[in-house]
Amino acid sequence: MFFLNVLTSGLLSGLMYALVAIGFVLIYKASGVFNFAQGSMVLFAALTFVVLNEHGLPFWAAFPITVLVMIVGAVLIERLVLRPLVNRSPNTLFMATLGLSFVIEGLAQALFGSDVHQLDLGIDDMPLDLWGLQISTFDIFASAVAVVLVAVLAVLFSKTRMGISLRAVADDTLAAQSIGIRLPRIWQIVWSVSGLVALVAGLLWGARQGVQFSLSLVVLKAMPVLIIGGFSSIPGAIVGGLLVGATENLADIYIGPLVQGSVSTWFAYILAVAFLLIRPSGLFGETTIARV
Amino acid sequence: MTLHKTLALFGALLLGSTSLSAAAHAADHDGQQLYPLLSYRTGPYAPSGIPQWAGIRDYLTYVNDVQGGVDGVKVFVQECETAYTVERAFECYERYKNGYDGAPVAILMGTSSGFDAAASEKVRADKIPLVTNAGGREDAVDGSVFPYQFPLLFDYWTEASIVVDYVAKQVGGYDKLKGLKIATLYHDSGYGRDTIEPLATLSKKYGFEDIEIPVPHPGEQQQAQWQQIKQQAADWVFFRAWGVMAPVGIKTAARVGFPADHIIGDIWTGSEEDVRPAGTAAKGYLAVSVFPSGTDFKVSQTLKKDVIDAGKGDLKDQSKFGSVYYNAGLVTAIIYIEALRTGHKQFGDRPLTAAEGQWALEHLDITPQRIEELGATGLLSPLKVTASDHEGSPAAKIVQWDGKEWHAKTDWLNGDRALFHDAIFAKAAAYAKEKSLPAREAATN
Amino acid sequence: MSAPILDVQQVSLSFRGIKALTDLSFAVEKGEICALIGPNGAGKSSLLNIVNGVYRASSGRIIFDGAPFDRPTPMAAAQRGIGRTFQNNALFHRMSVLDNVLTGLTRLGRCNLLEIAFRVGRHPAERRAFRQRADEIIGFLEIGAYRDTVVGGLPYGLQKRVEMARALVASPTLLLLDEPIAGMNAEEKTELSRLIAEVNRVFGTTIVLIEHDIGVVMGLSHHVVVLDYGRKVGDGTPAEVRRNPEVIAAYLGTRH
Amino acid sequence: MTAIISQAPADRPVLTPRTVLLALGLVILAVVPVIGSDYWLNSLIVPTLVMGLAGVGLNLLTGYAGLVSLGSAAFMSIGAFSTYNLILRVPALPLPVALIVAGLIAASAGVLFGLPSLRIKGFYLSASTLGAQFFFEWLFTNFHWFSNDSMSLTISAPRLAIFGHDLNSPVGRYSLVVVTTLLLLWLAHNLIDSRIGRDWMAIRDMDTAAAVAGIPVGRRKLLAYGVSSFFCGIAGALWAFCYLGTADAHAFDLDKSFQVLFIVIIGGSASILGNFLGAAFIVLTPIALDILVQALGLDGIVDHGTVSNMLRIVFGAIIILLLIKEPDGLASLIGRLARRLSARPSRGTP
Repeated sequence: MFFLNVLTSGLLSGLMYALVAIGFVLIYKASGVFNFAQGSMVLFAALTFVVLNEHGLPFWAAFPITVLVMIVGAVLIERLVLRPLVNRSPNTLFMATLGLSFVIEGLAQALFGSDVHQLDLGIDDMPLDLWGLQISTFDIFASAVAVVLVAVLAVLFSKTRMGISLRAVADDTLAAQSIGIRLPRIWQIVWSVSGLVALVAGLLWGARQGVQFSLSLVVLKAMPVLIIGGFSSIPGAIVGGLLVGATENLADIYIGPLVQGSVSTWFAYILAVAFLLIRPSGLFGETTIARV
Repeated sequence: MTLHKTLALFGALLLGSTSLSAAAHAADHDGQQLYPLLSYRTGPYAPSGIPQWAGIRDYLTYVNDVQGGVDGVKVFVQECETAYTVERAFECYERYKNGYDGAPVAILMGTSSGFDAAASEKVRADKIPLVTNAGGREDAVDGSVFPYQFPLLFDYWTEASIVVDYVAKQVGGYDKLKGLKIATLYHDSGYGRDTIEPLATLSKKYGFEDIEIPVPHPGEQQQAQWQQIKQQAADWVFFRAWGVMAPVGIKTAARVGFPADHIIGDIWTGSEEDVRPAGTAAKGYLAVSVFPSGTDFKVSQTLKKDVIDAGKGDLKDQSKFGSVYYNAGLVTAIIYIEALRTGHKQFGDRPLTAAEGQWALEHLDITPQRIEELGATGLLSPLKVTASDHEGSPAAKIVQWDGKEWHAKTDWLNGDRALFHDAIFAKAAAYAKEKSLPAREAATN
Repeated sequence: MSAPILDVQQVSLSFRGIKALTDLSFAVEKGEICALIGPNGAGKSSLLNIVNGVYRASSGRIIFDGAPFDRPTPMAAAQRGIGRTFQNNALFHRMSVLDNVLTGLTRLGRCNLLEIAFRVGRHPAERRAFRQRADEIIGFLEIGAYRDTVVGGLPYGLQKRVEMARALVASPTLLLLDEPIAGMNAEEKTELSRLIAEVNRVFGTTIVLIEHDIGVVMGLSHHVVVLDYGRKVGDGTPAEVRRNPEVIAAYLGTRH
Repeated sequence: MTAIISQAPADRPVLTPRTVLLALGLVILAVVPVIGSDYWLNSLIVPTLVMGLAGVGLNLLTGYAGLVSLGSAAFMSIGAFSTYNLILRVPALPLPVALIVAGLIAASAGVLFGLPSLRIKGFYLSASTLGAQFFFEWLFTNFHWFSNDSMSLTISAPRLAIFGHDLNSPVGRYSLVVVTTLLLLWLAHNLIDSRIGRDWMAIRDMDTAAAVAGIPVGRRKLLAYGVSSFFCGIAGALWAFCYLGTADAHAFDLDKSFQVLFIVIIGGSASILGNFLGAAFIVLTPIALDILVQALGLDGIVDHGTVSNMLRIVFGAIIILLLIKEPDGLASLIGRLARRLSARPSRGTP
């Protein structure tokens, strides 16, 4: 039973990792950018929301305003950072998002202060005992939100015009452009959507740990998730998240005591490398055949 | 075109600023005492830093503006952002160690344990006394080995014994500890691991079961660890967190059904910033407190009147006035000023040198009467430092969070420092041997 | 008659179920120029890729210089003396012509890391010898004027020569050329065909080349192998192949 | 861009901008300890040089061999902790030997964590070096043996002495850094300018073609990891003992790895000089901004928190701006400047 509880709690935290990873995947798919600033976006979104909330705006007002702010941010990022850096090496783009994370974090703290904010979504975080498994209402709520979010994204990308253009861009950027898809527009949309995902992730994480700077550190948890799942696969992000969450929790409890301490800071990466050796492009990443 | 732009950018930054800094030297701070404030107002630890700097600055403003300086000597604060990194702190240290603009450094008040640990060799070489309030390396209390380090007020070993002492009192005496389970949930770092050894000693002495569980940095997931605590049926939890680990831990404890009033937080796990985000889950939570919160102290009232209400305060968010970290800053500043006063009695009312600052610290004696005069009764415990004992008399209270504020559950507790004396001094001796340090001459009086 | 330098025996290759080569066999004699011809997608490049270990055959084997490959890898092929150029130039774009050519010699290097790092021991001599050899080949292929230019900016025709120089510099016994004169004007074609013949004559290098320009092929090669849909449809001297009805069918577009 | 590649260089003048810069650099390095204050030496020049050296290490891997690493700091920490333990536990070992052995230990760790590069490509490869980053930080924090059971888990400078000369002064440490850096730069230059360097670049530009040309791709990749980590390891030891003086595992955290990567990208990949420009930028810009704010008196007007955060924003913005405006890094900027300067006199005089 203890084992099962550890496993479940791992899976539940894995779902949270997956949420952050999805934001990554969206951006990587559409623009090939390994967006290190995703963590800062989570922080910024959650801070914006919580500060609005503290100023008396109810949830239904604060949420859309925050979304709007994230959209403006996405447009600015596309204009000021992505567009001038088009066609540059992945390393350069990665560095640019690192610089971007400084800007966003500085901005977040300059605008909203460095305080730790309490965020109460009004959902009880007390455990329910389900056949010996301890799961809280909040866990169930968070999982439901994650599932709904993924479902909405899936519909958005398979059924709408915008989603189809996005997939076209992901498959073949040049071909997509040649049939008249405007890349900057797609980027703006994708960064906006991933801003929305960041907000949802930020609210769920923030409700647990308080909205504060360390929210931006979730990016470190998302990295092995991405590597295992593949940078460009949403199902991969989810499966990767669950895998990482479960194994690192188990490793901490069962391997940790053998080596004098917790191992989860690096365990996920070693796991990721092991996975890569078997599948060099992640679990769900596309394999490419070298053509010469 | 681009060439010019980029060059201008780069050049202006590097050359411009250095030349400007040279020009700034025209301003004169002769006859003042330099207080280099190695702050961190950005990054993950900013929430714990900002109120501290305000506490320090407000008290120094009070001393300068209302009291006309320390015995007439004004304190000149130069702040330097370190972003909580050791290397930025080093640069700040190097920039100000020899004084600035005519104002010398007498005492350096440390601000982050990373820097304090790393600066050990530097301050020895530069002969600058470094004070680390409640959190330096334990073996530095041996002033014969660490003449320039002053881990004042408190240490984690004493903390461990205070926690055990408090638990013993709750269960009805030390003899009742046998068979009890005390789990320590610690931040997996040098700071967190520091209590492993003293707890092992205490466990051996009193017969309670010592369960040690690490949480990896930053500690935003603790479900597994708390489930482990539940599974092993721990009676008490000594919670040694840092940053985000604190609220997450308190919430998770509630989730697994561990009572908050059986969790005793470490001194860095007992601020408003630690419990507020945990909401109702934190009600009843206990913590070890070296820097009691509150605004009722006489000195706080004075500051409120003469500094805050006069618009000279450093706090942007007034609700932080009287918080744990604000008062920690206040205590830091009070100790600093008292050390300067001690030095002035010996050397005259003028800016002190680092050597004089070191002498002053080794003769610092803040008696209960003096504390009363300062209006800091209850805020500061009596402190007497000597050349061989660089810590003074460690003391802390146990406080409880009622959902809105902290309430003291006990008066100052001193713990069982004697129990660890030999182990700590043996460590200092081992260090002296490794570094082949010459034995220090007996303190000159 | 001596044993063939290259003996392709019943080689098949398939990608995800699609057959690229089926049961292909032919032999190349030492010292000859052998042309592989056939329509696009006939499997010619795939065959070269198998010969020098970029792909691994699904079945069948390659005997080179009297022995098969234990583990067919590009490295093993290069070590045994197989040089290669690619259809869409595979040069190192950010390096100079000389550096590109020098990479071809790397496997002949004998000095160790320390000798290189400290410029001692055998290193200075080896360095000089390599430069000299590279300059020889660069001179032979008449690209000396561009010796220190970064190849990424050179015109296509010159890049082809640089690639050939890189393949030739380590004196391979077998040289595989994938469409060496494609995309050139008539004058360039003549020039390069002359150089290829020259390489074959002067160095005695056996050459297997893929080419679409039948005129050039017939003039240049001693031996022609015709592929269509992964199968061999003709094999013989240029004159023989020219008379082969199956070849004519494949080339005139009369599909069977 | 086309300007750089399409013109074949003419016959070489005796005084190329490069040799002038080199000579100038050497003169500056020799003069600095005489005129510079301890603050300049300890807090500005030494960290710039050491970070530049770490940049060279990563550049060999990323700029030349085209392989990704996000764990340079891990290899720096291995160098630092190895040097400390070697000198502590093998007292007979002279400092230079200890540094070299520490470099070799870092190199073997580099090779180990480079093994996945034989199979994994592109950004996925960052997983293994990121793993190294977190693994070693954990290892050196959790196993007290590495810090000789020090209470604070720190390692502090061993006796810095070479052949009886005590180097434990600002000038001494500076000299040690300068001499080590120059020696390693010479080695780096030799490697780059040899068949090994060419092989790396060939692998970077097109690894399939490199294999066909007869380059042992796998071995060269591992060698790149090894050499890179060797450089990083020695840089780490210098960072810990010539700059910080005392260090713990957290002095080599992920941020430090990112800094090294910044240095390579901002300085210019596949450029040796660029690393030092990049390092100067990374080390000096935050300090310069800080001093600038103080000198302008902004410190008292705006509240301190806002100033610190603004500086963070400005620093991030400068990084993005540099990436946009200088695609080839600061090295190419200096190159252009040098060309412009050397072109000027010939235009002026008939």
